[in-house]
Amino acid sequence: MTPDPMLARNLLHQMVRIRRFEEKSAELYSAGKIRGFLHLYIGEEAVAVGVMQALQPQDAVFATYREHGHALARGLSAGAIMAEMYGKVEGCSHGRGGSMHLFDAAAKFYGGNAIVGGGLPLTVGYALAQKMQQRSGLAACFFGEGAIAEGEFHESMNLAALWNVPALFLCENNLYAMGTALERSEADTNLVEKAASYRMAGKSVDGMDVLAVVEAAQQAVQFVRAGNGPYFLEFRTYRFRAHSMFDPELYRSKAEVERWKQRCPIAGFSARAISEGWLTSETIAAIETEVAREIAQAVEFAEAGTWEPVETLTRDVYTARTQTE
Amino acid sequence: MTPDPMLARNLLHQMVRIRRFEEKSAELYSAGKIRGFLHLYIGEEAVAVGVMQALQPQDAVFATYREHGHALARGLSAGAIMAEMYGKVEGCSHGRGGSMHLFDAAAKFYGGNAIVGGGLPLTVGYALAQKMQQRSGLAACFFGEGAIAEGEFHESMNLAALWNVPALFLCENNLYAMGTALERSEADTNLVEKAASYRMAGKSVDGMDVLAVVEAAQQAVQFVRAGNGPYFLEFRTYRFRAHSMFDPELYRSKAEVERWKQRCPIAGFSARAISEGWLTSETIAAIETEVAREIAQAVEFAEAGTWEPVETLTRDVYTARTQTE
Amino acid sequence: MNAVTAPVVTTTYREALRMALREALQRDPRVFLMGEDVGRYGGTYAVSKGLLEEFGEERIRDTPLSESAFVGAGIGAALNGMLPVVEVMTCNFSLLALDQILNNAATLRHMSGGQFNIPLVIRMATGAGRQLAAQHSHSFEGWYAHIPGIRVVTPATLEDARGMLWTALMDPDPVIMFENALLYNLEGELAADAGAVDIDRAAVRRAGSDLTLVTYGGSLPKTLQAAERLAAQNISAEVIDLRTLRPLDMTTVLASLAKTHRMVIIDEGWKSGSLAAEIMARVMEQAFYELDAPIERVCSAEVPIPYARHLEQAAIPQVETILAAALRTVK
Amino acid sequence: MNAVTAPVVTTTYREALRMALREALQRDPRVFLMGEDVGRYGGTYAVSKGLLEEFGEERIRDTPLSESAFVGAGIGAALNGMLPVVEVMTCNFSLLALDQILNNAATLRHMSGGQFNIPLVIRMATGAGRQLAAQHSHSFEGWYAHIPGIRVVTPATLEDARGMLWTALMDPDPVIMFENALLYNLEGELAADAGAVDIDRAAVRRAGSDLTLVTYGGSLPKTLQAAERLAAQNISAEVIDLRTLRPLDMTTVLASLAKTHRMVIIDEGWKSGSLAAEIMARVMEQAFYELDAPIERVCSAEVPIPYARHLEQAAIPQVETILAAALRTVK
Ligand SMILES: Cc1ncc(C[n+]2csc(CCOP(=O)(O)OP(=O)(O)O)c2C)c(N)n1
Ligand SMILES: Cc1ncc(C[n+]2csc(CCOP(=O)(O)OP(=O)(O)O)c2C)c(N)n1
Ligand SMILES: [Mg+2]
Ligand SMILES: [Mg+2]
Repeated sequence: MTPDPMLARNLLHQMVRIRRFEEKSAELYSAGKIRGFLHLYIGEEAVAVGVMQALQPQDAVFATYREHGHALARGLSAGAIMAEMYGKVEGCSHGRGGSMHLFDAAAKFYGGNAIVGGGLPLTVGYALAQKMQQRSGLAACFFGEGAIAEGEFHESMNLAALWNVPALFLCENNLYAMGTALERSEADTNLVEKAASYRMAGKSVDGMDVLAVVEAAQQAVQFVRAGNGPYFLEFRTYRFRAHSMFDPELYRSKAEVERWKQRCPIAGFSARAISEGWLTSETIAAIETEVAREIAQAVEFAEAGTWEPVETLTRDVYTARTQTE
Repeated sequence: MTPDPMLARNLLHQMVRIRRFEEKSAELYSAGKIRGFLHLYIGEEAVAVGVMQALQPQDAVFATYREHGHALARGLSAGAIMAEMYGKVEGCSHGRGGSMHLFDAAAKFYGGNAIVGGGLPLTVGYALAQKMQQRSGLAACFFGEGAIAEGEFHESMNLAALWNVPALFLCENNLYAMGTALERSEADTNLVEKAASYRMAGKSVDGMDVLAVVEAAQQAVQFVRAGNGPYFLEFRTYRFRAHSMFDPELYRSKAEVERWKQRCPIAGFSARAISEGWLTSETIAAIETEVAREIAQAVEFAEAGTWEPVETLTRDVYTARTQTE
Repeated sequence: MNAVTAPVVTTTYREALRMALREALQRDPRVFLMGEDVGRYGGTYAVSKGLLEEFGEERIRDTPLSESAFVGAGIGAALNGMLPVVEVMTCNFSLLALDQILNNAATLRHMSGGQFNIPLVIRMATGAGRQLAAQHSHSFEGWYAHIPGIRVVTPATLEDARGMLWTALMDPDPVIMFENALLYNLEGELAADAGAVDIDRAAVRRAGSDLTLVTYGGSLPKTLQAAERLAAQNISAEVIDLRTLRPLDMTTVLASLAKTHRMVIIDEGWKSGSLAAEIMARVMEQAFYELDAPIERVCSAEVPIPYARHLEQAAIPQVETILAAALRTVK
Repeated sequence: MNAVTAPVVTTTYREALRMALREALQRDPRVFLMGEDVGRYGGTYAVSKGLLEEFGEERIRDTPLSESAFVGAGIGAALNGMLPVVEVMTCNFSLLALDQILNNAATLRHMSGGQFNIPLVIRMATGAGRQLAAQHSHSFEGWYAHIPGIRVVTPATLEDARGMLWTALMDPDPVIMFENALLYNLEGELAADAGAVDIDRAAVRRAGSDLTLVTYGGSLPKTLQAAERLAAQNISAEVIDLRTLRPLDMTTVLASLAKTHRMVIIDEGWKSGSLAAEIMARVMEQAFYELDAPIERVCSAEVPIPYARHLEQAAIPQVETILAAALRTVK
């Protein structure tokens, strides 16, 4: 596909936003401002950005613990996400969730699930409810290729296909689940075939090419919106960083990482955008400036945020009426 | 295949043994001698009998709650099974298990699992241990088609294929899981395809034809023994009776049941054996007499059995040394 | 007496549950029932028999055998405006869905900083007594009561079988309803106009002054029988039906203890780590000096439930064992 | 003193666990380790780092993400002559395997009338304190201790990290070992010849006479600190490390209580239905008249663990809260 300049700018902007936000997060993690587990999405930006491009506000999004990119691309403010990772009340989960549990009801962003595969059944049920209520939005669920070995993946695929619900299954195949390579975890590494074994339509896409992602996502969304049932997309991608901040990366070679870095979705798209005349290098520089400002503001916002008083510790376990215990 | 008279006699004998044993069990259930859940295998006898024909003593067998047929065909004594269903100490599980939990260490009969799908991971682990210890036997697991929707089925298939363990997956597709028809529970009802999605070899077999079962099972066993990894067999079969003794059978028509009864594996094989000259009607009558005697003795054995004293209630929760709590 | 007596109907616990389901389905289009064999089969315990014909297969939804996914789907549907009633055939199979229940249903509200509600009801059968052996006889209601973020209710009477479901559905948070399978055939009278009941308070099912018997669910009938036998010995036992195991209504329990100063707790869970232990702990914390004798508990033996009838019966609370504990307590 | 001191090495809890694994693997060819990322990745908590290189991928077996199947496979392998050590990364994910653990590992022996043993060890990390939030911070060891048919152990010291594994492997029944993740970096000295330890008895980690502090696992260091602070106030606290949560060694607990007559229990599980409640119940049953004051418990608040550090810390036992409870008890 050929993007118009506006789209091209937007796609690059979102990808850069994610990249810089995460680079900053890594820095703040080292500085001890962010704690817990931090899973970076660097290298995979094209997937979240391309898919979100195809989604509408009435759609719902379910994601994993590696979800900064999805949250940002979905439109959550960088400040609310950063404040969340600081553990501040102003965070998008009020400081209760942290990096792995970003939520935003207004954006229909349903987390932030740190149990591998755990968001899949939720997605099926959400989509079922859409269908039962004859609403038009679909439910989109991101998950890693590691989730495919989990029984829950299969149960969910079957239910979704059997009930023909408006769900979009978005598998981010970055080749590794922590240190376990796909071919060491799946007897058959053809993931679209798995979907096919539930008679679910599906496609494998180059996840390093944001335009390919947009195109595939738009087709899939159209398919689902037309009432044809769920759709499965595999995105072939790669994480450039460690699994989390604790990972010594014993399981893959530096050479492999370098090879994939050559396919950086941001560098690649920037170069192409310039050579095709979609964007100028001035525009790209402007994006960087804009993003730098946004992220600086996000950090400021998080720094200025407040701590919840310890007295409300057991808040939001139950809704107010049953808060009595 | 053409069976020699000995084999023909043996196959028929085993099938009749199961049929009569279960008819008697149903009677004893109504009389209140047997309690709990009782799941009859009537109509499906060809599967257990045909498969057991292909197995050897060094192989292990895992089964479900519908396992009288498997236990009998594997060589457990009718008396020990009947006594188990009476709840007597002389039962094959010492009265602790009942109909759904028949076990026999000597016969390598590992139950008797009443959690749908629950025996599948055990089978994979057992087979893995065979491989690691370089032993020749395989692990065979019977389960219903209902188990295929469970995540555990998929996790187990993947592990078995990935690790290339000597396991035989024996799916008894009797079209219903309680009242749920296969096409109402699987988005894709082609079960061999499921195995294929793990690159596991598989085949679908007429489970009402004991010779077809023997043949397919022998080929599958040979395949596994040769170190080619696991094998999946689907047996198309039907239960003539209700799911359990409580089932009003609202979900299927009498006509459908009648159609399948026309394909009764015992009547069918008997007729063919006579017409092909493998067996005479005298032999068949002799089998019935023999079986009637065995079952009468089994009931006598169960009736004469003893009750475990209540004092040993907490026995066998832990092995003796930790029995202290 | 002169009071106008409301008309009553003779019914069963099973039918009372079905009435509650039917009413909820009629009353609110957001309600739907989903689970294994709730439709065509008519429900394993025939609770939902006839509902498929009345409400259709969208709302009486048979599921494949996939506990984790359909419970999770219930959570997802509850997140999205529906009021699902998910039936897990028996609590024994609910372990397959426990990740969804604990890590999602019970935590999503909290993890999101209170942004989401999950008005989900999960129904499951529980309990031993029908010779179904080790994998079909667990009593997990007390164990589930350990989990913050969910409510656990245990209807033990026709009124509660009839009335708890609607209240549970109106609860903005997930509620797990444990139905002791031995109660399904319980027969009795129920007001023709019986409806929703509160689920916040325990109930005094029998007033008494010498000791307090605390129980819930399937053990209530046995406990009431034991109280009857104690009365014959001139011992007046108060019987409390907890009704809700989480949160516990300690106010009612302690009010009774303040009268009787002696207590026996009857609970079908395994003894170690039982709900009974929790009540003992709370009494120790909140009313230690009220106790004239140590509290006794009658629980299940530390054994997977055996098949043989005499062993099964010996493994779970019985009128005789309740009686014996009560007598030790008042001695 | 004149006794010959055995040579000691400085090591960590993590290394002690690794030594134990290595020794078991060397000692018995039936032993193998299996779980997510135990091999190439080196173990999530680096416990098994280097073992793949030493023992090969047959015996240090990376598994796909499929908790139910690989735990179940461990049970099957244990049924068939092996001595598997299955690592479930953290107890939070073990819910996905709970059906296998409870309905198979804990019951097969009983259901079969004692025909089978399952000499399986399942290791899992447990506990909060690292800001991992609600789905990664559960403490389920006390909850698991409810299940008959399994043994639950909680090494809290270098000796136990080094010594419990072999004993657990020699146990003919399934043993679940909970390793509090905060302990992995614990440093200290360990006898160079340290080896297997018994797992039947609780240990008195500090002798005292005024009150008894009962704890286990990750709360032991905090409890010892609290005891130290109490000593500064001339209050002599005895500290008991339960070590095994099922079966409970009540003998050691009650012997201490007979001296002190006062007790505080520190347990990182959620308070309602906690292991602490069980101990309180047993004391009430077995030694009620020994108590000079009600037992106090310091547990986790009834909340999925929050991410923010100050809230997380407020949710779990702390030296200060232990101290306060102890002071209330001796007052
Ligand atoms: C049920 C469960 N098991 C294990 C883990 C630990 N864990 C966290 S992320 C991860 C790898 C997941 O890989 P993948 O699904 O490919 O996603 P990626 O991290 O590559 O984006 C594992 C094993 C978990 N969070 N949940
Ligand atoms: C995990 C689990 N869920 C539900 C049940 C209840 N149940 C027992 S048998 C059965 C149907 C199983 O059907 P299938 O696997 O086809 O075996 P069949 O009974 O037809 O032989 C169900 C739902 C169970 N035992 N275990
Ligand atoms: Mg991955
Ligand atoms: Mg079936």
